[in-house]
Amino acid sequence: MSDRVIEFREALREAMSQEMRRDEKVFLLGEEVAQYDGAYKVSRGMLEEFGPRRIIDTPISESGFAGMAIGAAMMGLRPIVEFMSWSFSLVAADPILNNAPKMLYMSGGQFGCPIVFRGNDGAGGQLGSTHSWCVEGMFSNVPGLKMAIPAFPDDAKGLLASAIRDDDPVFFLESERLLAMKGHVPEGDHYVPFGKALVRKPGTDVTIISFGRPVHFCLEAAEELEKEGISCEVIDGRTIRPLDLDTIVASVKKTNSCVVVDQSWSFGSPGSEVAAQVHAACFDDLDNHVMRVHSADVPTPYASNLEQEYLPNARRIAEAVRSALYVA
Amino acid sequence: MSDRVIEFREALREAMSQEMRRDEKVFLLGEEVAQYDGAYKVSRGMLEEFGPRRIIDTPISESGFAGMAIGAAMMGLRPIVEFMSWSFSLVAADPILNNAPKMLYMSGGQFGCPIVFRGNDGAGGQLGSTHSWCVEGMFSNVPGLKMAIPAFPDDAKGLLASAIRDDDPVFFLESERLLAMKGHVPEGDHYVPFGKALVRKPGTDVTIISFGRPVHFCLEAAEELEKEGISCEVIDGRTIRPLDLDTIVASVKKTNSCVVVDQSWSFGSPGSEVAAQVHAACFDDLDNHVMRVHSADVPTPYASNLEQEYLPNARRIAEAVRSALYVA
Amino acid sequence: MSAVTDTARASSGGRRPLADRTSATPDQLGHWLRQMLLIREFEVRTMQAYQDKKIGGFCHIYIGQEAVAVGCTAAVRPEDPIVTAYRDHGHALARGMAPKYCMAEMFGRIGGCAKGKGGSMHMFDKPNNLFGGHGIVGAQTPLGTGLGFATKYIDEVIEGGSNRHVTLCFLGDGALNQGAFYEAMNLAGLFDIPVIFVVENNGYSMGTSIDRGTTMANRIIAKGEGCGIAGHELEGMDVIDVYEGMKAIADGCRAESRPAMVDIRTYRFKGHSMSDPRKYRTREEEEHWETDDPITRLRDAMIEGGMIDEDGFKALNREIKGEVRESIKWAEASPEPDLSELYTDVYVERFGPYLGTSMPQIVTDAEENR
Amino acid sequence: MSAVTDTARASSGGRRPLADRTSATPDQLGHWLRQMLLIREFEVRTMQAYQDKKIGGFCHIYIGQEAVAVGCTAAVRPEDPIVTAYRDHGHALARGMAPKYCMAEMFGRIGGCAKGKGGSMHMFDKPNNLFGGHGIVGAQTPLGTGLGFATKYIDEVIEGGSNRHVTLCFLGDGALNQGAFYEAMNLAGLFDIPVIFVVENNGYSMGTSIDRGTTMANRIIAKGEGCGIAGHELEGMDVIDVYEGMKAIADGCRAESRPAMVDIRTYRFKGHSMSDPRKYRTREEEEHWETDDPITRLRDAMIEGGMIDEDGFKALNREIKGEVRESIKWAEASPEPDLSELYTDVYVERFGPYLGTSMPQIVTDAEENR
Ligand SMILES: Cc1ncc(C[n+]2csc(CCOP(=O)(O)OP(=O)(O)O)c2C)c(N)n1
Ligand SMILES: Cc1ncc(C[n+]2csc(CCOP(=O)(O)OP(=O)(O)O)c2C)c(N)n1
Ligand SMILES: [Mg+2]
Ligand SMILES: [Mg+2]
Repeated sequence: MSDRVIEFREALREAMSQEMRRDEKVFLLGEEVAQYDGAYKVSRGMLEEFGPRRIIDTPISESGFAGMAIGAAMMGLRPIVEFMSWSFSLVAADPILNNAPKMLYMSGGQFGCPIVFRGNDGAGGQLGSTHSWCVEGMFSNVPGLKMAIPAFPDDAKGLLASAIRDDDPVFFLESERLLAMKGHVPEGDHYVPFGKALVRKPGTDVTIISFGRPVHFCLEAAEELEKEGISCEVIDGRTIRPLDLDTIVASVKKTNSCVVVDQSWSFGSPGSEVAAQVHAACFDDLDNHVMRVHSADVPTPYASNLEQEYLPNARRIAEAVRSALYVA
Repeated sequence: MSDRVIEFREALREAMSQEMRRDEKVFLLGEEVAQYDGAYKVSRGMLEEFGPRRIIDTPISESGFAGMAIGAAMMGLRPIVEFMSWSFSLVAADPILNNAPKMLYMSGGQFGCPIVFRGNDGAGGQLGSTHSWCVEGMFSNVPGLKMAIPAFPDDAKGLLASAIRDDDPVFFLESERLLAMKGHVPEGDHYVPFGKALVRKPGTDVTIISFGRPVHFCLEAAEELEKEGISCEVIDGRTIRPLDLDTIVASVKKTNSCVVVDQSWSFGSPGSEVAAQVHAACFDDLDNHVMRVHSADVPTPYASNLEQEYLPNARRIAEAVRSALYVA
Repeated sequence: MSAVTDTARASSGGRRPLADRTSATPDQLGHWLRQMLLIREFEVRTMQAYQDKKIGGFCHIYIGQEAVAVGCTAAVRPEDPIVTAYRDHGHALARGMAPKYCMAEMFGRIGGCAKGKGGSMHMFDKPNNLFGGHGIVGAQTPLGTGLGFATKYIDEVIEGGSNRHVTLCFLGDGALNQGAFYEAMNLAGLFDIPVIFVVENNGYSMGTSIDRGTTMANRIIAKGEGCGIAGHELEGMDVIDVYEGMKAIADGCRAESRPAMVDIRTYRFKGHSMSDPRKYRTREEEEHWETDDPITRLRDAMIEGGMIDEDGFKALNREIKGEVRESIKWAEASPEPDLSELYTDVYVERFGPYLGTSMPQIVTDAEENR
Repeated sequence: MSAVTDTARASSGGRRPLADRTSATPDQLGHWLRQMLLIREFEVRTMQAYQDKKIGGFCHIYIGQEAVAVGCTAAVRPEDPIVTAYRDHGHALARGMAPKYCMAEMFGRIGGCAKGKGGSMHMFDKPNNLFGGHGIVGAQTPLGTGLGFATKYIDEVIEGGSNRHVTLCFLGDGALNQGAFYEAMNLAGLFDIPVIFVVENNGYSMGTSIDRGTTMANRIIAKGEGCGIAGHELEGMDVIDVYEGMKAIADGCRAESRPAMVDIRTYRFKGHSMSDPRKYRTREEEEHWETDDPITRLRDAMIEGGMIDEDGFKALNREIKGEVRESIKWAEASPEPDLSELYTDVYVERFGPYLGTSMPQIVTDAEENR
């Protein structure tokens, strides 16, 4: 592991800059990405290095600029589209869901869409109902797209670099709550392949699988549970599409119990998918049904106490684990 | 049961007309609903009865007129918004998902949204990738909305009438493939409550649960399987939100096996939700894991043979049932 | 189709006596001064509370734009609907929301206008016909068309009379670039909907100056004209200009049941949100606008007109400071919402884990006072 | 900003000799006549095949509008990108797609331009720079802006030269009301993108006449003006008018690297789609337009100009009929896609059930011919 420590946002920036240096076809566009250095400073300094032709400030026209980028991708360019927040991508739902992931299919293989859509996803900063979307709850349903959701800075860099080099459209979900997190990140080329989950903490009693920011809640809960003598294996899914079922199943066959933690709403979510697939693959191995921890099935509240309760926090994860293990 | 037989589309019309006669606050808007009598003739004759102030032709501005209707609902009116196809609702994703289902919450109970969005949903007419959305695959994830999906003309009327009288926003999913289907439909007031599934065919060996058009594929498969000596209980979910888990669980506790058939893509869908919930509620009752039949996990193809293979057809359902019952 | 009202602008810098400039009574002027001072003081204390971490999330300060909300609101009737974006404290207060409900909302307390569920960006006030506070840029514009549609429908279809309402739909200059706004305008133009799209043109959307994000930046009413909607331009730093300009426009829209678009030139004195270092504009530009303070303008005019004196102004200021202090106390004293509130207001109907809905204090208080 | 080009319109009804009206060579004129005849015959046979249930889904016939696709395509270079909506057979043929690929696509066969996966609404032709065929109304307009963006980026940023391309983005009059179109125009105006929004204004979106759905129906270029985009109006029933008008506009956009909006007045002689009884318009109106047939117009002018005679025209017609008949035979002979094709072209990469991608015959044939 590299001993250089940088922030999550710097890791993202490194991936973009590295790929932009490598390939002139890559460019970045979005609201405030250039002169303002990015609303969350992910693209700080990139305007200076790459100039305004490749780091492009757009108006507040998500549908327009997402569609524009898709058109450019059809011509072989490789745009990175920053949504200040994935919550704002709903106004661009048609181009990102009806065009990008289907263009290759509809054109019979003629026009692909090598494009990355990235931005903040998920609740957690008291931003209220409209600004706290976990779009994986909806968008992971759609074939033709890939979806990555890093929880650590090294993956932020490695997955984003892979996303930019990928020939298929990638939905890249960051968390504003993690941008300032620091971690060891390799300098130079660093690519993390899609569809490979990572065991973040080995354990023997229960498998906890999660994606993105809640991986940290899981590790927190695992630490707590360790004190109670419960050994948790925590798996960081890293990509939702493709989903690395193999790693999950291998773990569940060992632990015989499973908790899935997903920050999206429960109904028809990545969490329900993992639960359904684990049940199918491990029907004879499970000592209990798969437990699920999600955000509460309500619009995201603003009030701090409500929001904390709303999130799939460590307390609720620990409760789910205990109940999976029949521990009163 | 009434012995009057009418078409599915007439049943829909009856529900709307009945409620419009009852309540002046109800009105219908959408593309081609007035002068053209509706692209699929659901609203035929309604312009004549209710006049252009209440049956309103809109331009092709789904985001605009959906948002407009939501504003009107905030004022206490009760709009029915027809999307010619739910596939076109993606351009209106923001108002229908970020406003309607959250307004009550964000306003702390002050402004509800008594509104119905309705239109054709699902593939099946060789309409290709952009026009064949099963939006339940994505939209059922969102709390604050209700979702109904009738499979028979009587439910079309009864559920739609209930939807219009409901104080919460209802996503009402019709199927163009069913509009000409005929069935017994009660005259006069007829309300089908939300959250009550119906056993369409009793059986003892396996529970098949589905929603909307594929209920018919399930009945078809059940008939086939009957010949092989397999007795299927077919449940028509009728509403996806709320989901009537009780009826499903009661059946599975009896049959000890379950197949869920969902026309949406598999990943994070109503189908995965039902599977996950049935596993949780019937862990000790199931002889096998819940089997799932979905549309193939690819964009909808145009070619007839590919599309038939793509759909959750009776053949694929029968195969799933056999495999649920360990019948080679 | 377009009619640029330049009267207000021409007069705004002028030194004409108040009586020549407006038909407003001294009471009205005094009320506006009071409201603008209230908003200003409220926002100053909001910024402090945000710094003290008593307020979370995104928070957008209205300082500098007070004349717009106050002048526009004064130009319509209390029963006329208003809807706006996320920079909404000023509209809430100008519409008559008691500051305590507004402050408590930002504090995330049960006494807030939305029981603490909405926060700074989502101010709703049913008794005062304020339909939010909306966080998604441009999303409020089809809603505005819908509110206008509804008043017209109620007036004409249900009550069988003629149109009696006009809706104010506020938006920022950044929202000009959202397709939703264009669709909202086309529908309003097509259906003769009495809604006024009031662009609070403060020249920036976050760090993007209007000309960097918006075509026809110098004549944005061309966008309305593309939808057959009459456009007007007003200066926004003088509440009298805003009121007089808007009064004429609103009366016209009400009478003709037609939409309008108004470009009101204003400036936000503070950053976009609480975290904005404002590097994208010069200190000179800020100072230029700060000398044009809407409160100073009205105060000076009223002093000149003999309607208030320095002492009276100070007393008013003190009174308002006290009022805002009280609102903070009230907000702090209001409890956090009970955790069961997580499951109320999701559905009107009670089912499953959902507990139905109950009205916030702002509504119950208003009903009691009636 | 706006510049209405009325020259073409004034001349269109005229009887001026061909040489005065156009710089096009007899060869060019002959080519256009051939293309329009091909589209016409192709569409007639398409309707038959649809009635015979050999074609499924939605099917939109281009008859009546041939001069638009042919004239516009002739006004740009083969390397200039084109994108359009779902009424796209005419554009595909005008761009040079062999009718057999187009027909086979609608038959749902592997030989179709998209291997039968796209259907009537989704004609793609990479060798001929046709970027679809898009079914969602208005969705192609941001794509059009993006194609223009890309050519400019490639020309200027990657190759370090100056802009050499112009993109044609076709849309129907109904698409004028989609927010996506407005955003696409604003972006094009803002970023100086060389894209021309060609409105094929046939007066109806399904059963809705333009004035019932669109504000400023008599001067839709006002919408472009709202985004600082120069507008032009052209008559669309004479290919020479279209060509001459579009040539000047396209040359201008290419040279200045600027967008434009063109309102081309045309008419669809058939229903909206195959299932439309056309009750919303009168037989008189239809007849009025049918007398303005673009094919008759050019044929007559060429006969008058001595470039073709009745016999020559008949021979041409026969030749084309044969060609279309061949295309149908070819399409029928082409097999249905193998069921494994369900899982190709979902991802470029091969993983899980996905089988990667392979090029359709239209591309491989083109590469062989190169
Ligand atoms: C659809 C959408 N995109 C982006 C944002 C993020 N955002 C919030 S405010 C803002 C700037 C808006 O500027 P303007 O409309 O001029 O209003 P002002 O802040 O000046 O009052 C942006 C980009 C959002 N809320 N919604
Ligand atoms: C977003 C969306 N809404 C509705 C439709 C259904 N629809 C298909 S074509 C059409 C009419 C479009 O008319 P116009 O743009 O004038 O094109 P024309 O058919 O005249 O060529 C409609 C409403 C759609 N495809 N996409
Ligand atoms: Mg602004
Ligand atoms: Mg048209």
